[in-house]
Amino acid sequence: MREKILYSLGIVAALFLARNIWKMLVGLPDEAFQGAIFRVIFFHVPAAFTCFACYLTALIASISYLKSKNLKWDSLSVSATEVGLAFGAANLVSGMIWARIIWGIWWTWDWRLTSSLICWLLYAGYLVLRRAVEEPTERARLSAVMSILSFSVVPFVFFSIKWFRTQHPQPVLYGEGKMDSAYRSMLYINWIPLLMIAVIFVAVRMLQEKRQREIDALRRTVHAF
Amino acid sequence: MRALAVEGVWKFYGDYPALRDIGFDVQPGQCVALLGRNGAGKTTLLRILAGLSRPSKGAVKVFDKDHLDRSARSAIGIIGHGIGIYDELSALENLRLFAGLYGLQSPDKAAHQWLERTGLERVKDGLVREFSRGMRQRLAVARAFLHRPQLLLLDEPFTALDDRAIALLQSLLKESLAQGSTVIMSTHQLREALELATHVVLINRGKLAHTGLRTQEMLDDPTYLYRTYGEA
Amino acid sequence: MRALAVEGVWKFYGDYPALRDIGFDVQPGQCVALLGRNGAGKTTLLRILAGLSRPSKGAVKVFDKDHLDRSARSAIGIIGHGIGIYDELSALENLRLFAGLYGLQSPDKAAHQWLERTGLERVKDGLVREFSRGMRQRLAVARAFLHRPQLLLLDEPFTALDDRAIALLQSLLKESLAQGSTVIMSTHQLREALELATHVVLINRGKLAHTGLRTQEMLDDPTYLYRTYGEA
Amino acid sequence: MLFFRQVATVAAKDLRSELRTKEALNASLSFALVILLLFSFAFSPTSDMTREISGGLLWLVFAFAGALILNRSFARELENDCLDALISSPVSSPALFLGKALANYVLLLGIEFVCLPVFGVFYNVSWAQQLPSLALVLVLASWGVSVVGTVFSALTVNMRLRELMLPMLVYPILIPCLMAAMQLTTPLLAGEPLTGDLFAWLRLLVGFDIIFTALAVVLIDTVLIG
Amino acid sequence: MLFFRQVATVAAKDLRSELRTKEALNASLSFALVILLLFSFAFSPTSDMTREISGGLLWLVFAFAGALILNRSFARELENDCLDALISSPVSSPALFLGKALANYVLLLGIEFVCLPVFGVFYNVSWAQQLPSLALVLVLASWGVSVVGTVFSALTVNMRLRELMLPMLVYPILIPCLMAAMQLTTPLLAGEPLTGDLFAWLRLLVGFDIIFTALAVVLIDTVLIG
Ligand code: HEM
Ligand SMILES: Nc1ncnc2c1ncn2[C@@H]1O[C@H](COP(=O)(O)OP(=O)(O)OP(=O)(O)O)[C@@H](O)[C@H]1O
Ligand SMILES: Nc1ncnc2c1ncn2[C@@H]1O[C@H](COP(=O)(O)OP(=O)(O)OP(=O)(O)O)[C@@H](O)[C@H]1O
Ligand SMILES: [Mg+2]
Ligand SMILES: [Mg+2]
Repeated sequence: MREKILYSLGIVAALFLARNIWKMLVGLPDEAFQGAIFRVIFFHVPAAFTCFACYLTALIASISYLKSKNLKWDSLSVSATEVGLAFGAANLVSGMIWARIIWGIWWTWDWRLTSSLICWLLYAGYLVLRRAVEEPTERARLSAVMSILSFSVVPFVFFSIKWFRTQHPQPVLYGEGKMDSAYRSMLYINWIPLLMIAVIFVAVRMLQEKRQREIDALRRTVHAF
Repeated sequence: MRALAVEGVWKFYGDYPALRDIGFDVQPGQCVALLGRNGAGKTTLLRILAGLSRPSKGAVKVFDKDHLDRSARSAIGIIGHGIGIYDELSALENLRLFAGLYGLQSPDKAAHQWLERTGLERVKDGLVREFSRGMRQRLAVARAFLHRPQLLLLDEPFTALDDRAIALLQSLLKESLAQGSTVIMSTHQLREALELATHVVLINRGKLAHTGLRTQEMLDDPTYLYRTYGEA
Repeated sequence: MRALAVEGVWKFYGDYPALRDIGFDVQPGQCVALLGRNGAGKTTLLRILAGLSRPSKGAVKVFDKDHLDRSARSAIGIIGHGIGIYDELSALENLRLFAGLYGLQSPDKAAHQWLERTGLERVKDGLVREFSRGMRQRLAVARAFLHRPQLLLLDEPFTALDDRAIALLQSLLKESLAQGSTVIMSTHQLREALELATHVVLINRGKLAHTGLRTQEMLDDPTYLYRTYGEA
Repeated sequence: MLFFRQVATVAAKDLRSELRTKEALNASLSFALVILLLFSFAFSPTSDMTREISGGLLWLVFAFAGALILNRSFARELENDCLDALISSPVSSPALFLGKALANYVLLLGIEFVCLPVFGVFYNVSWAQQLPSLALVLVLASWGVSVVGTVFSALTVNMRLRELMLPMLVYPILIPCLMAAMQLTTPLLAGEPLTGDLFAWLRLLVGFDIIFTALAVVLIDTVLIG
Repeated sequence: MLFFRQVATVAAKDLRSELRTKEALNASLSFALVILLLFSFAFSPTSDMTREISGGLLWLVFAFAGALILNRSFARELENDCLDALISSPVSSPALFLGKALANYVLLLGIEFVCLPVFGVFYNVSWAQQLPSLALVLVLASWGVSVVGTVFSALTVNMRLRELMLPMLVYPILIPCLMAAMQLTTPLLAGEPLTGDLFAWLRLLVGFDIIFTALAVVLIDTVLIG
């Protein structure tokens, strides 16, 4: 039942995304300065926001785990972090492609870019840390702490363009950057399917985690004399 | 007042329950032998009692206070697998350190007193690193008894000790039992443990299998317990 | 041919002689209990016999070959404090690895055979990390017996094992003794050791204090040995 | 009151056992020298370039050498199960943590004050021109490093790959702190005073210290008692 | 023949247990990324400067990340006293050593081949212009690092400050090797072919490899059997 709902949601999200892409390619004109590549922004920015949303979810789940000691929160935390990493990677890669075309280089040690990368590495570290702890409860506890500590970098990513002079465009959504309203609404609208996809992934990963726990418990009983 | 009250304690490692609804009381002055086969959950239980680990469910009360409470902790003395003593400090420094941490009135006096009682007075300024195994074990005992704990938790204290070291430990334990302390010890060396114990708690795969007085039958044949209350 | 010949072995840690002129012979088929108080030098001696450490003076011969010789090593099986098994590999992979290192003709067959004999056949593909203590101990035994060693060296094999695990180990040892292997084991659990032993070697602060047959007196009262040959 | 006495006792114990053997201290000092050397090979710095990167270089060395000290901090307690003895005593986890962080802090500062003159000699930098400001930066940034490092030392102490985990996890979190320290140190080493722009970095350092000290004190109990 | 089979068995075991968990691999990869990041802050490389120091930067990263792998090499055997089981088996010490060195070598090369493209992207270096020569340098220098690192891993495995001792001892010895690798890598990354002067460095690398492999094989028995 749950799987069916997830799959149908997935189909809806995919259709929505297809519609958006169609609109983007056909409905919207090229941007004046950057040309066709500008359309990357419709993925670049929503991916970043989705990624932050995932990290926030992981933070909340981690705190909840420490409060309730219920391993469900732990699975939510890993799942959200993994999906967040995927969207973080999407943001980084789309940004890099964009940078290659607009700036002519793949990467520059600009604060926004760098802090995004740090953040990505930290959460990747979270996953590495999880592998180093055998026992599930201890793993959940320690990685919850790690998740809480990691989140402290997220505001840094967010505000880095405010605090430092950067090459990265200024935020258009809340800051000094400017953007045509047609582009802007496209940005928002494209965020919806991405967020849906993230939610579906998280749900699927949580199911997997649950199965994995069940399998582990079974295997333990087999392996215990 | 009960020295120790274990109330419906569960401990999960992941989904695997290492302790399942353990509950028993210990009155002051009792000496409890905590028995069970490999992997029964003895160490897990003792670590919870010592406040080194939190139960997943249930509560542990030490002299009617929560076991993680500061005053409960000052009433507890532990000897685990490791000796809990710093190799780079001298015997005296080690004891003074723990006396300080336990907030004793006169750390120095307590330290010297226990050095004397364990026969380490003459090497008190020697670094622990240079001590032999027997001396280290004595120091561990001194550390555990230093603050006159009312509840002693010992995890396999006789393991890998020779006859003399066992005799020393047994005599110290007897003495502090006589002074009204409570002792809980896990072990596989049934003979040594049962000689001392007044009560027995048997755990079987995380479940309480038997709790009661130590009887003569057990002394005569240590495997009696496993045969009667354990699994085939 | 002697299974083992220890000739005037000394071992110094710095200036401290942990072993002083130890010398004794062991004939094939004997089961020797290596006894001594804490710090007597049992582990030091066993490590030298196993080729893990070189004597400072003296020589050790295993079946008339130097103990560091390759063919001497293939004749030896050891069980130390650790199990000597890799946590990240499966039970089968572990045994196959050691079978390979020992140059057995058919590593796979030997591995399977010993998995079966120790009752681990059904979990052969499980990672050792997930095994319980009893199962790990079995695997360690399988590893040590895999290449049919003629000389088994065991350092405190009964420590921290429960009654069932001890029984298993004892039965395996008995069997391999019956097949003509030689066993040398150190232990503080005199009762378990003396039941099995045919001979006794007692070390006292690095010096050989007694070597000879195990007698009935020792069985009746394990402390007899220390009282008779040990120091006050 | 008791709390601070306990903090002091723990810190004194750590410092005493470290100063008795001086093992970690010696090792990380010589490690620091070795990487100073490695860097000078790797970048064969001209005086111009050195001027530009001196702060970065110095803090990299501190970060690498510091990780070794921090790694030891809780690992030191494992040897004889001393950590169990400490936790089962009536010392609260925050007191234990702050004591250890304090000891690490002192050791770290010690290493830094030895490395500075050496660095000055190797790279021909007259580092003492702005000593008070430089000291301020060292004091603030080292506290950040100690606090974060000590938390992670506690977090990783029972892990299988402790010595690998600590640096991997700790450096990314430290980057804001190290970055600020680098940015501040470079001009200070060049003899320029602290001015306008640099105060922003100083604020970042202070903020970092406060936030992570608070987070650490809140979380440490969870980390230590499973 | 038996010798080589044993070497292969030992190497296969190490690789298998590492690849099963990928712990050390993951950790040292992300550590490599983190220090790439740290360096970029510390030196905020302009494109000119990057060109000059790229070789140095890269080899520093390899050296630091490699130390983590090497540290694990013998430490991995400690967990269940596996080292005793290995040594008491009829495998000769040199075979054991070469097997482990080989496994480390493969892991190290793996890390290097992942780091290179990342480095290229981050520092905007087109590194693939002289691929065969670059591969040659990597192959030669990494063998030197593996051999020396594995010896020291064995030497320090039973020390109290293992994780501290290894880097402290190993880097100074590795300096000739790293130096040569750096000097060779910088021009190769810039797209210049190997010419006259550089062959001297290449010879140094080969000499280093041969000498230390020989020394290691001769000395390892003493190191392992006390
Ligand atoms: C690898 C490189 C890049 C990374 C990691 C990156 C990261 C981010 C992140 C995290 C955000 C969303 C957060 C926020 O809006 O505050 C963002 C937004 C944005 N990025 Fe990037 N970016 C990269 C490259 C680029 C490039 C090359 C461009 C264009 C030349 C660009 C243009 C934008 C724009 C216009 C926004 C929207 C800002 C807003 O509306 O708030 N980014 N980027
Ligand atoms: N850190 C851990 N992670 C996972 N499982 C654990 C952990 N510690 C203990 N267990 C499991 O909990 C159970 C109880 O273990 P415990 O160590 O308490 O047994 P014990 O009675 O002390 O055994 P022994 O007599 O062998 O010391 C065992 O099945 C063990 O595998
Ligand atoms: N690595 C070492 N460095 C210095 N001294 C050592 C070392 N190993 C052992 N010793 C010393 O050598 C002597 C013999 O130690 P050994 O471990 O062999 O005793 P043992 O008979 O096995 O004792 P136990 O019954 O406690 O295991 C002891 O005095 C010990 O302190
Ligand atoms: Mg136990
Ligand atoms: Mg011994």
